[in-house]
Amino acid sequence: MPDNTLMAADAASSPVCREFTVMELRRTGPESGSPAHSPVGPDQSHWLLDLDLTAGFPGDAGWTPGQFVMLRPVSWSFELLWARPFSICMLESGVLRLFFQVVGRGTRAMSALRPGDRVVAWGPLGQGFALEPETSTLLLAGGIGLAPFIGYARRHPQPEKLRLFFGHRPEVAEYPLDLLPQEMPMEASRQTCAEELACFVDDLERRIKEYAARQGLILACGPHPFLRAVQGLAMKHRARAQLSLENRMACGVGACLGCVTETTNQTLPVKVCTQGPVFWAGDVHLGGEA
Amino acid sequence: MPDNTLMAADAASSPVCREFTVMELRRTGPESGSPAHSPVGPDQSHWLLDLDLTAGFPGDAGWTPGQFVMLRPVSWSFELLWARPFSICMLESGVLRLFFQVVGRGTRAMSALRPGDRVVAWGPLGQGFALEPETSTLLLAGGIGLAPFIGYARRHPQPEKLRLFFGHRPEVAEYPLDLLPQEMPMEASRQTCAEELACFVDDLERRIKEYAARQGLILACGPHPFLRAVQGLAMKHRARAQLSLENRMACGVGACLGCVTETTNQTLPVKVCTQGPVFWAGDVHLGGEA
Amino acid sequence: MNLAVEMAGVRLKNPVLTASGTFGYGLEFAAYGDLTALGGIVVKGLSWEPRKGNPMPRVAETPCGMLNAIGLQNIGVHRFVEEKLPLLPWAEVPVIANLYACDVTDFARLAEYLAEQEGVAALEVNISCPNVQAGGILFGQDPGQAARVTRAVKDRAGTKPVIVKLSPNVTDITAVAKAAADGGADILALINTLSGMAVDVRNRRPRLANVIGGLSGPAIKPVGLRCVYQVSRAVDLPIIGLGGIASAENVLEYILVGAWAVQVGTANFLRPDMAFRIAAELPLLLDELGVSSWDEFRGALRA
Amino acid sequence: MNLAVEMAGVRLKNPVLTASGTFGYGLEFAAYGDLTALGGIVVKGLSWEPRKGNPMPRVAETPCGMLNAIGLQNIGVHRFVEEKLPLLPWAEVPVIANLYACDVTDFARLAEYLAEQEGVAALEVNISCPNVQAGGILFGQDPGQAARVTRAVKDRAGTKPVIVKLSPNVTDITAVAKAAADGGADILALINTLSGMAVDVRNRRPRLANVIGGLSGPAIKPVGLRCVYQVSRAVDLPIIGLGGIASAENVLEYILVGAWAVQVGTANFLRPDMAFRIAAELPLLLDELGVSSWDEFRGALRA
Ligand SMILES: Cc1cc2nc3c(=O)[nH]c(=O)nc-3n(C[C@H](O)[C@H](O)[C@H](O)COP(=O)(O)OP(=O)(O)OC[C@H]3O[C@@H](n4cnc5c(N)ncnc54)[C@H](O)[C@@H]3O)c2cc1C
Ligand SMILES: Cc1cc2nc3c(=O)[nH]c(=O)nc-3n(C[C@H](O)[C@H](O)[C@H](O)COP(=O)(O)OP(=O)(O)OC[C@H]3O[C@@H](n4cnc5c(N)ncnc54)[C@H](O)[C@@H]3O)c2cc1C
Ligand SMILES: Cc1cc2nc3c(=O)[nH]c(=O)nc-3n(C[C@H](O)[C@H](O)[C@H](O)COP(=O)(O)O)c2cc1C
Ligand SMILES: Cc1cc2nc3c(=O)[nH]c(=O)nc-3n(C[C@H](O)[C@H](O)[C@H](O)COP(=O)(O)O)c2cc1C
Ligand code: FES
Ligand code: FES
Repeated sequence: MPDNTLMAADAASSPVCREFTVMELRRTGPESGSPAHSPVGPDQSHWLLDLDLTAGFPGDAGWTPGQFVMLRPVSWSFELLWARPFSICMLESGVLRLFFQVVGRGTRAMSALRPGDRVVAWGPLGQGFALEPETSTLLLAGGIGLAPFIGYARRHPQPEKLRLFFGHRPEVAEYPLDLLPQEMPMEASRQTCAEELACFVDDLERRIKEYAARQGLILACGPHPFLRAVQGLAMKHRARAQLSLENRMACGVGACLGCVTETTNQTLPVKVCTQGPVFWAGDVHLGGEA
Repeated sequence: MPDNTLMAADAASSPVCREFTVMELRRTGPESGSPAHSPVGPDQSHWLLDLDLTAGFPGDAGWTPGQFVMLRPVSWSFELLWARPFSICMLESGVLRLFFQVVGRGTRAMSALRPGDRVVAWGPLGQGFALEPETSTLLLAGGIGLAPFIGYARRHPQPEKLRLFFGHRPEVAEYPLDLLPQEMPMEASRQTCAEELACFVDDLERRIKEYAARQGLILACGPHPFLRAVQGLAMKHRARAQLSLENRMACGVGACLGCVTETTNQTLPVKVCTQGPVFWAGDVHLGGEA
Repeated sequence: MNLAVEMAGVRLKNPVLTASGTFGYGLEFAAYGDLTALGGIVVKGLSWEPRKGNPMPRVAETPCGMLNAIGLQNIGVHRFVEEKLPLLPWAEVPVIANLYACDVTDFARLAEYLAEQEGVAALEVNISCPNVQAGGILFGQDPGQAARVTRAVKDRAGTKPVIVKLSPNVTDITAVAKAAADGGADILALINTLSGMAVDVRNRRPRLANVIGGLSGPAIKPVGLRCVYQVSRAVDLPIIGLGGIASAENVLEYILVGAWAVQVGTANFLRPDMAFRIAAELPLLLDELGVSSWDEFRGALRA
Repeated sequence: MNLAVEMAGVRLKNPVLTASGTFGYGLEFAAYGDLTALGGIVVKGLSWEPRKGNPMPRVAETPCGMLNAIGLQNIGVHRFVEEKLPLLPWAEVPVIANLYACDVTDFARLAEYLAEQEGVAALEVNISCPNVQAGGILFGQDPGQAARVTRAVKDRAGTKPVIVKLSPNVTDITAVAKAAADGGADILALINTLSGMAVDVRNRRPRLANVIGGLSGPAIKPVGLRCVYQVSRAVDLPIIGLGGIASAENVLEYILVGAWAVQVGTANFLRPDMAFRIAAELPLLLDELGVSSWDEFRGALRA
């Protein structure tokens, strides 16, 4: 497929770049409810960030779950140079909600945002997940990879066709599972040691095999090793599976070529930010990068 | 005087460097009382910043009015590289109070500090004003140059021996004159145009001449042109006058040699941060730098 | 005031261009602003054949800057001309091609091919690339090589103005600038990135797979300003200044030290509407400062 | 682990030194930490005669960095030896003199005089200075000159190790490094500041009276790391790495790319206890990372 067709497809989702106001920042998990302006929590804390979209972000109609936004608090000035990519978790009634985990300097700084603070954001960006209303669809989420599936499940016309299998290391209370539609069956499984991880991979395989057998759709989002496991199993069982990649991004708009990945069907590396982040499992080479 | 004697004198004031907590940040002037976390006010807003010294800053005994601290909010990380120098306005009962004006990026960022935020500060630094309890002393303050005189007047054993002559461009309500001791006579004069400025300089001359005649002491702090005017008049009338310089400073401790000024009695330029900021008017060359 | 600038026959409606490699092929930014409001668009470096570029990771963040070692991934000059150029509003905004090659012959045929394209307003020669014939030393680090590649491009460029883009990784940038001028350059652009690296002490790996990469962003602005200042006093050619520009004020800093125009690079990543915002803010700032013409302001540093 | 490092006979209890010009004569920082807890102290550049330095302003802040053009104001080597050195705890912490001169003869007599001082552990030669005899080109920008001045110092230095401090403002820093090694250097220190400038568009003035100055601070760390990496692979001498170090992690970055020790420079201005804090944090970080010895970690980049 020539590059410019894809470009045209991007243009269709007509992203915008604007300044938005923070409405609320709320910590999930054991400490949930602690005010946003408390000292930054321990590493790997999880947060829900709500931005006021009344300034005009494309509404519900204009996005696909799996798409993302680039976000950069105005206060970062230049020291943290780049914006950071975050899946659109929810985009409903004038509010853009992101679900993020503190992993480094940027997300730590974000956890200190307060209502009224300004952020620059652009999106919706990239290609979201396939949505086939009538197909049995298995959502495989690893940790913070849950974020796009919240929007996916909420917008799915028949959430009872979905099933979520959720692997996580932090306590389950860190994750806002209450935002998921009641009708969707789900299973959460915590891995804190090597044995539990091995069990989890066995479980994964069983489920992938099952969905492959009945021509279901499998969608996965999570850390790199998780995606590699899903990819391997999906190929083995010839399942129809999509993976959402989390490559490091500087621009988010296809300009820097910093986020690329190798594919099976194109000679040049492709840009994850515009041609992804969602790819069919058979199309993409997952490198060794963590 | 050899350099190391001065160094010994510095050591006597035994400065410390610590992290402190912001207790309160309060805007003075028309908008006074607006909460500290309101969006940053217009340029040149004035603020009182209180730091909690219970972590252990040298107490009242260990400082001289006219000395200063270097202050750097922890949140600055590297983009604003240097700390900024501020006169000690008050240092009483475990609280270090600074009085500052927003003039650039650093002071603007400081005006967004909130209670609980952490700052690094070191001091007390430099040589303060002469204090002669029995001598009639004229305090000449220009604008934010008022800051050190608040502490000076409050610590003076006989404030009735003092007289403050205060020139300012912003409204007088911007300045916390209520912190000055009642016993000290004062006059405030606003300059908003060239004529008023000319009048002000005439007034200055009259007062300097008067204090020169009765062997009084004159202390001045304010913007560079103001100090130049005071210096010129003090020399003309042979008054005993001290000036507090506000040279740009990177380190505040005599290491960078970025803050130097030429003097009449030393061959090498001297460091304003350790040998100043207060100098006798006859000892210092005020360069053309604004 | 009138913001237009004319250099070597290229007319820019304002002096704010975008820098090669930071603005894609231009089209990526069409959603975020009006491309025709820019002074010009310099597209991603083009080689004769498509190039896959370097392995990942290719970018890393550093204090007030970033490192990149993209390795010139690009679709090749032919696909650019066939697929991208027709979609660009080149009749209303000058589109400048950035040429990348590793030997003089390749530079020459790139120039020859691009010289024929109506939509290309000028050729910008990226000489920060290794000369494979000369054992890998960069063209831009040796005055002799810089002159030779400039001459080779200029000879095939027909009526298209030739911009030579200089590397700051040299002992004396004025020597390379003079060599480029002698080679026939019409305009000089500077600076390209500084050579740098970053490492992760936890996994003991370099942050770029290529180990060494190019440093850009606000961190390098002092170096860019110094280079433009030095070159503008040494060489009598119009200069396009760049390196760390992220505001209208930064644009004027470069013009004050002698630049005729500027390019916005890494700052495009801070927000994709950055170049448009800078172009829009520039006239307001000029008004505020009371600048009445470029001729009065350019190089007017009171040093 | 044992933090000590020995290079060319200089024993450091840890690899954290302070950089010349950013730590005064050491005494200025005595109030903020225990000087003897440092790996070493490099004092402000010393010339034969006292020097007044450049006019004001001499320093300017830039994004994540600063510019300086102090112009080597200093009290001269004699007053240093008479007034400062006796007050420094040189028996417990190596005190390194930094030499500044504009011709080879001056370098030689500085070396000869300092070589006799018991309190001086080593001589660091700042070759980022103009050679007046050679028409003003910097010693550090020409391999031949760098070798000559190194040899002149080494010949008079007696038993004192000679550290040559390299400038990054060159096309090929390994060429200058090799020349210094050939000239007899025992240790190399890099990098000195990058040449840069800043201007104020409102008053149209340069932010430094000297117009051009040296860029330092976190902004330049990627350049420093790259230089140390390149030189450590090209020259077989111990290296002291510097440029932008502001944390224990930054120290390890330099050691990972090949440095034996480091100097903390501009970061001393961020808070005067910075070097002490870094020295104190270093063993904790090494523990956390499971590093067992310098020999295992130094240069262990998995590139
Ligand atoms: C399309 C997309 C959607 C995403 N959605 C979400 C989301 O909804 N919620 C969420 O919490 N996170 C999400 N992420 C990941 C998020 O962008 C990163 O966690 C964030 O950029 C880290 O920034 P930082 O400054 O905190 O970390 P840094 O200080 O930049 O890095 C911290 C550590 O994380 C690694 N790292 C940083 N960024 C990435 C990255 N993009 N991929 C892999 N490793 C990285 C670094 O190498 C380092 O080890 C998404 C990423 C992408 C590409
Ligand atoms: C000993 C001393 C005591 C001081 N006490 C006080 C005080 O009590 N209250 C107070 O409000 N201010 C005081 N100042 C001045 C204060 O330090 C500066 O206003 C502050 O550093 C400006 O920082 P900024 O980042 O906001 O401005 P910047 O962005 O750094 O600069 C803004 C503008 O101010 C100029 N500027 C910056 N710093 C200085 C300086 N030190 N001298 C002259 N011009 C400068 C710049 O050139 C620029 O034009 C004092 C300065 C000194 C040296
Ligand atoms: C990701 C990236 C890719 C680049 N690609 C090119 C290129 O293809 N050709 C070129 O001449 N310069 C390229 N550059 C250099 C920029 O055009 C510019 O010279 C440099 O980044 C300095 O400007 P800045 O600080 O504004 O980014 C690239 C820079 C970046 C950050
Ligand atoms: C204010 C200042 C003065 C300096 N003076 C000297 C000097 O006298 N001799 C010298 O060799 N280097 C001098 N340097 C350079 C530093 O020692 C160091 O090489 C450079 O700043 C890079 O390190 P940094 O980024 O950690 O500061 C000076 C640097 C600064 C900022
Ligand atoms: S993030 Fe820049 S091209 Fe994808
Ligand atoms: S501020 Fe550094 S010497 Fe005075």
